[in-house]
Amino acid sequence: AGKTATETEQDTSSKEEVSANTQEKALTPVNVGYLPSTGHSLYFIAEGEGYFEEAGLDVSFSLFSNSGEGINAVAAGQLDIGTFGTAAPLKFEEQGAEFVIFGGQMGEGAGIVAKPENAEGLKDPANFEGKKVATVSLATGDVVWRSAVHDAGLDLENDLEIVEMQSANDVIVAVNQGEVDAGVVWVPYVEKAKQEGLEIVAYTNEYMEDHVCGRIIANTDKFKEEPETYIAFMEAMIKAERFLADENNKKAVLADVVAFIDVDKEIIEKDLYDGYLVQSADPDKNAILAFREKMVEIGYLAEDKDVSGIIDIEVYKSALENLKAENPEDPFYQELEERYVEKNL
Amino acid sequence: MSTILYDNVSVSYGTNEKTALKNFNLQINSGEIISFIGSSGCGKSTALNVAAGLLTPTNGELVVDDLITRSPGIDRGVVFQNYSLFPWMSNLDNVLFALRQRYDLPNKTLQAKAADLLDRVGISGNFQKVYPSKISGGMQQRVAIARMFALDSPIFLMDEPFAAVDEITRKHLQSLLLDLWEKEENRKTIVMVTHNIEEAIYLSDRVVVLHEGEINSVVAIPFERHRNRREIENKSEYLMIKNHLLQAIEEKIVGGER
Amino acid sequence: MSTILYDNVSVSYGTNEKTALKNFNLQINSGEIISFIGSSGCGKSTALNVAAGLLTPTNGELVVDDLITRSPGIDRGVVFQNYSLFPWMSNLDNVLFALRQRYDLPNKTLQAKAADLLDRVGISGNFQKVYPSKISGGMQQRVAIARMFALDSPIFLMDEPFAAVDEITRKHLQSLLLDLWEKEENRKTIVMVTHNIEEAIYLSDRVVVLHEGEINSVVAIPFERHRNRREIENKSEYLMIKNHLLQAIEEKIVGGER
Amino acid sequence: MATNRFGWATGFIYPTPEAVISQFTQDGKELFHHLVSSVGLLASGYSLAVLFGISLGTLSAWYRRLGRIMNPASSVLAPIPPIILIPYAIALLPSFRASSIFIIFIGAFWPIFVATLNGVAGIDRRYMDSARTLGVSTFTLFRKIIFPAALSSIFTGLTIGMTLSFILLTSAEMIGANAGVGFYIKLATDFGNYTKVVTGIIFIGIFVTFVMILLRRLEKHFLRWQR
Amino acid sequence: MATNRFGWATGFIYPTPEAVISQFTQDGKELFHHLVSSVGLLASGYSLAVLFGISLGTLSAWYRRLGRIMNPASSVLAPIPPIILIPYAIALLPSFRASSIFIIFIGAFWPIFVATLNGVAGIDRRYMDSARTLGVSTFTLFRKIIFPAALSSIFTGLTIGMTLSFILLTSAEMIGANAGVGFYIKLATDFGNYTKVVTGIIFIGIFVTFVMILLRRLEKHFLRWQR
Ligand SMILES: Nc1ncnc2c1ncn2[C@@H]1O[C@H](COP(=O)(O)OP(=O)(O)OP(=O)(O)O)[C@@H](O)[C@H]1O
Ligand SMILES: Nc1ncnc2c1ncn2[C@@H]1O[C@H](COP(=O)(O)OP(=O)(O)OP(=O)(O)O)[C@@H](O)[C@H]1O
Ligand SMILES: [Mg+2]
Ligand SMILES: [Mg+2]
Repeated sequence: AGKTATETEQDTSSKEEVSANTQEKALTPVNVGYLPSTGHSLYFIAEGEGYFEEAGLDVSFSLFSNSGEGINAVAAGQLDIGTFGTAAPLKFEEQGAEFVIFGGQMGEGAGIVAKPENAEGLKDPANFEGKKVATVSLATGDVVWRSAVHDAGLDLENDLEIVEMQSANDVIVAVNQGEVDAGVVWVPYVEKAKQEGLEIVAYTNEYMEDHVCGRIIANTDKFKEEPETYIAFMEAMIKAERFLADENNKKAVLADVVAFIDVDKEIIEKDLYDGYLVQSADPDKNAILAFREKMVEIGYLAEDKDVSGIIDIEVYKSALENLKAENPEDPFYQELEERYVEKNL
Repeated sequence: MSTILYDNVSVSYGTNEKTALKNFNLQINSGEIISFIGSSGCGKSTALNVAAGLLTPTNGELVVDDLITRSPGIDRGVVFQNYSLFPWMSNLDNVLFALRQRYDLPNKTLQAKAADLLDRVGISGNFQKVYPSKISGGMQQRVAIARMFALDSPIFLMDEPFAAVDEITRKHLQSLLLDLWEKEENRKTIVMVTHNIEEAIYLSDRVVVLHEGEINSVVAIPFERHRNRREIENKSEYLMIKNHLLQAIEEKIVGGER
Repeated sequence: MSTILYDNVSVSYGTNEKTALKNFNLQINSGEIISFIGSSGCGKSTALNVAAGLLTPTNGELVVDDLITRSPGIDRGVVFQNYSLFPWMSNLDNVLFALRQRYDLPNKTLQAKAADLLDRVGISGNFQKVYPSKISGGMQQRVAIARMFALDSPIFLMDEPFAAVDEITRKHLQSLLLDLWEKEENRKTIVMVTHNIEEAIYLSDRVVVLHEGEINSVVAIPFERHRNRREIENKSEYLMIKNHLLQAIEEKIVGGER
Repeated sequence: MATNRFGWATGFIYPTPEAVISQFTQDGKELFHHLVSSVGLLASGYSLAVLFGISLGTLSAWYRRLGRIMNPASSVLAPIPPIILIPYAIALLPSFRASSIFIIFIGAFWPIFVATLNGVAGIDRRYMDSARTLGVSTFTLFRKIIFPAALSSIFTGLTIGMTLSFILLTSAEMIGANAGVGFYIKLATDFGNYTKVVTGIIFIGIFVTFVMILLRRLEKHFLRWQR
Repeated sequence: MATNRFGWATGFIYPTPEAVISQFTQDGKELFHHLVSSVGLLASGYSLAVLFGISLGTLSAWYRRLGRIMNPASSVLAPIPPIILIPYAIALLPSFRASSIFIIFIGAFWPIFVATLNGVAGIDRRYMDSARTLGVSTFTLFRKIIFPAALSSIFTGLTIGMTLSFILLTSAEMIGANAGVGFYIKLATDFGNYTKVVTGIIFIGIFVTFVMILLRRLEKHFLRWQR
């Protein structure tokens, strides 16, 4: 893979460390669950660039297509770590599922699509009144859009018709067939919708700035027992974020991602570099809490309680500190530190 | 006019298997009663099924009324060796089903006709309304006979029609068949398989003895019609014919294999 | 010792239906040959199935060897009216299956025994290896008889065992049965249903005439064993017995309904 | 919450009986409303499946040529997960409702088709011979001989098809629906509310039991000649 | 893109044959790799279903008491969508692989169970009588009489169960798997790559056709006595 000169240097030095380590101690096995989404690219980059191995972890990935199943697997201890959206974990937490949120993966990246002739008229969320909209409930975009409509003063139950679909794909087909006026989809379907001649009414970050999406969750017991494993994990994730941030690494990034989700490279490129998808390892606690409030407002959650207890921001912090200690000069880590303060404290 | 001609018919059931019927030639005239007799497995049912159109000859042709025929038809009523009633229809419905194939009459009329036919073979009352599985073997066989009568075709093909009934009932059914046959102007052509030599002699114009798929001999029965059972049994030819037939069957004992 | 006692047995098939067997009392001694005769539907098969343990009496008891018995057992071999071979086993395997139930011998030995039994009833060569559906009705019946012989139980129960075979084969099978019976020190108890009065007389010690589920009469056959067919047919009692039996059946003609 | 390696950490997926009962009393009315919607869907989809399954199954067993087309076709088409067919259904059918019905239909169709085909192909040829000598018309043959003779096998297909149509209710009712027991269950699953999931399952289970009893009665009635 | 009222508006779900062929040549090797993984899963789940389906079906038909438990149980349990069982499988079974196998198993189990039960219950009593007079042991009775007599119906169940296990492949292989044809298809669905979806479907369809031909051969062999 094409790596920059500095990267390669760093690589070799840390690799030596690792091999020294492995002689004493084998790599720690970690089971990680993910959804088939370009939004989970930090995993793929960290794996592809060998950051997990550097951190002394032997990561095996398991794919899920349903958030609920993944969250259950984490709660049951079959997975150590997983990323399954934001709304679903918050909902499952309310139902009694046990896990810890300790990192971030992606944000934004969803949009409302409609036929070109309808798109313009729907720019204002208030105009959804009397419309029929297809959505997949509990998708991040679904939550953000609903709260936008709610904030615009519409009653979600009576002022418009919301119909449930099984997948983003079905939503596009339904919009295209004119069965519904608009639909809520996410990457890579936003792109797909455009190709099919639909127009983007709005990206969800236009409704809610910097909203979070995939959060990294962990099995509670394991998290408490072996914090060092999780710190190591987050180190790798932060390195991946750094690698992704450098557009020079585009080729390598695409190769890393494609190894996991075999889609058109063009789509990956658009998703990762076109700016409507945020990829950050920061847990972004404040945004999670804000997101949760929205879920309460639109009736997805019953109770406006404080879930700070299951959000861990220390592991991420330790990881960031470790990295910074290794590379005190790196401006990237400094930026992240500032971001951490802003988003979590 | 309802003639049957076996024109050099051969039948073998599989490519490897023995030929069940070999160069079988037989001309059956209209209004004639013919019996097939012979040892078990000699090809009697096979020959009858060819006439019914249920078996297509491997070689040769079946000709019915001067037409080469390879399928069954309403012109030939059949009583099978295993009765073959439809188990999901009551006995009455089995007969009714055949009647409907023949007559386009109101249901009431046909129902009465069916009941009458069953009465005649001794299946009456509640036994008409039950399923075939609820009556004895001999009773089922009688329902099958009634069904054939119901179809009233010009040709009757019967495979051991009276094998499962006692001697008294058997004689009654024989008389019933002959009555029916004699009454009609256009007499039916009847081909039957039987194991009972006396029955063959009493009923038939000619008795065909089969042996390993071939015709061993054809014996014409000289007694005049309207036959009387007692009378012909006392005739001098009777015993001769009977012994001749017995010997013809006996040629090789038991299925022709030992 | 293999006695059968019908102790006031009644059987009705459904609550609404006529009683098929009414207060049936019969003591069958060990080593005796008994025939049931009677008009079609009179209850012969019902009586036999009670003895087999396949029908539980609605009233009364079946007693086999002084034990009240309500289920079938390997002590009673059965030939059914409809043969009831297993269609998924070859003819040989059908017989072999019964042999395995009786003997714990090496496969080779049993195989040879099965082949021999089939040979004896005239099913030989390739016919042993094919499925029952590939042989004629009479041949199937003979396989069923061979299967019962294979089980070699002290009691044989046979429902019209020779009905589907020609007269020659029938006689051969009758002799086979008697040979087997006479040879043994502990003679088998044999109960059979038949429509053939001559057969009943030739084979039986006593003939039981049934009528509408009841015993009409029991006729002892006075001829000494090792019987010769020709000889007994010429005896003066023979015709008397035959006529008596015929009359007993005839009392009501055709199934007892008209 | 007790944690052990058997995964009881996920205690929330095992609701207590009390919770289920209280959920049921709470949602009872709503559930009946959902049921009405589901029954309409099921009835339409299932009866279409019965119609086409039995007739195509019979014809495929009867006309060799059709069988030669249907056999490979069924091998390729039957294993397609109905969920994958959803976008095509939405695109090609005039309404969401029609798509939902189609999903139910396709699920129930294959079992009925296969069972009918096997049933007809396995009819004792003695009945066929018997019928042929009576000179019956093809229509009568199908109606009076083939159909009753294959009925036992057809009922196996009807039972399995019925089960499948219920299984697919959750998928079918996620096509632009906003009512139905499947909708209720699927939404509860997505929301991790297993008390509702179990309540819904038990509710539909009770309903299915009634339908199955009905089907078995029907079977007993039509196959009374077999006993 | 042509738009008409027949719904061809959504062009991306209708890949051209050329696209599918080129996809196939491109992914051929990968698909075979996926197939190997799927076959392992299917074989395990299906053979478990065959084992339990046939034995429980037979026993439920035979022992009335078991039947009285299994009949209502099957009414309530069978219509549960396997997808809803996934969380329970994940929580209770030791590995994702085991959960995947369970999903395949449960899908194939019910048809085999129902068909076996109906088949055994419908056995001609003459065979049973015949067997009973031969004094056979219960084990021999099951193996040599009941099983062959019900085999035609069992094969109906095996065929439908096989179809269902293929249908469930996509669900089963989305439980923490990273290979398999179902995985390939579902992933392609999630990414809206319908050229791949159709390629995968056709690929598995061809495979199913082979398996079905095998099953039919087996059926012909075991039921050769019927013809
Ligand atoms: N399974 C059944 N269900 C109801 N009734 C039956 C059943 N089997 C026989 N019957 C009735 O019981 C009576 C006696 O029948 P059974 O079979 O014993 O007669 P059978 O003497 O053997 O006659 P056949 O000589 O015709 O075989 C008949 O009236 C018959 O209709
Ligand atoms: N379906 C079949 N398949 C193969 N061979 C058969 C079939 N039916 C009959 N055969 C064979 O053809 C020959 C003639 O059989 P067929 O049934 O015509 O005899 P049959 O004279 O009617 O005997 P039975 O008096 O015993 O009924 C026999 O050797 C038999 O084994
Ligand atoms: Mg014959
Ligand atoms: Mg009888």
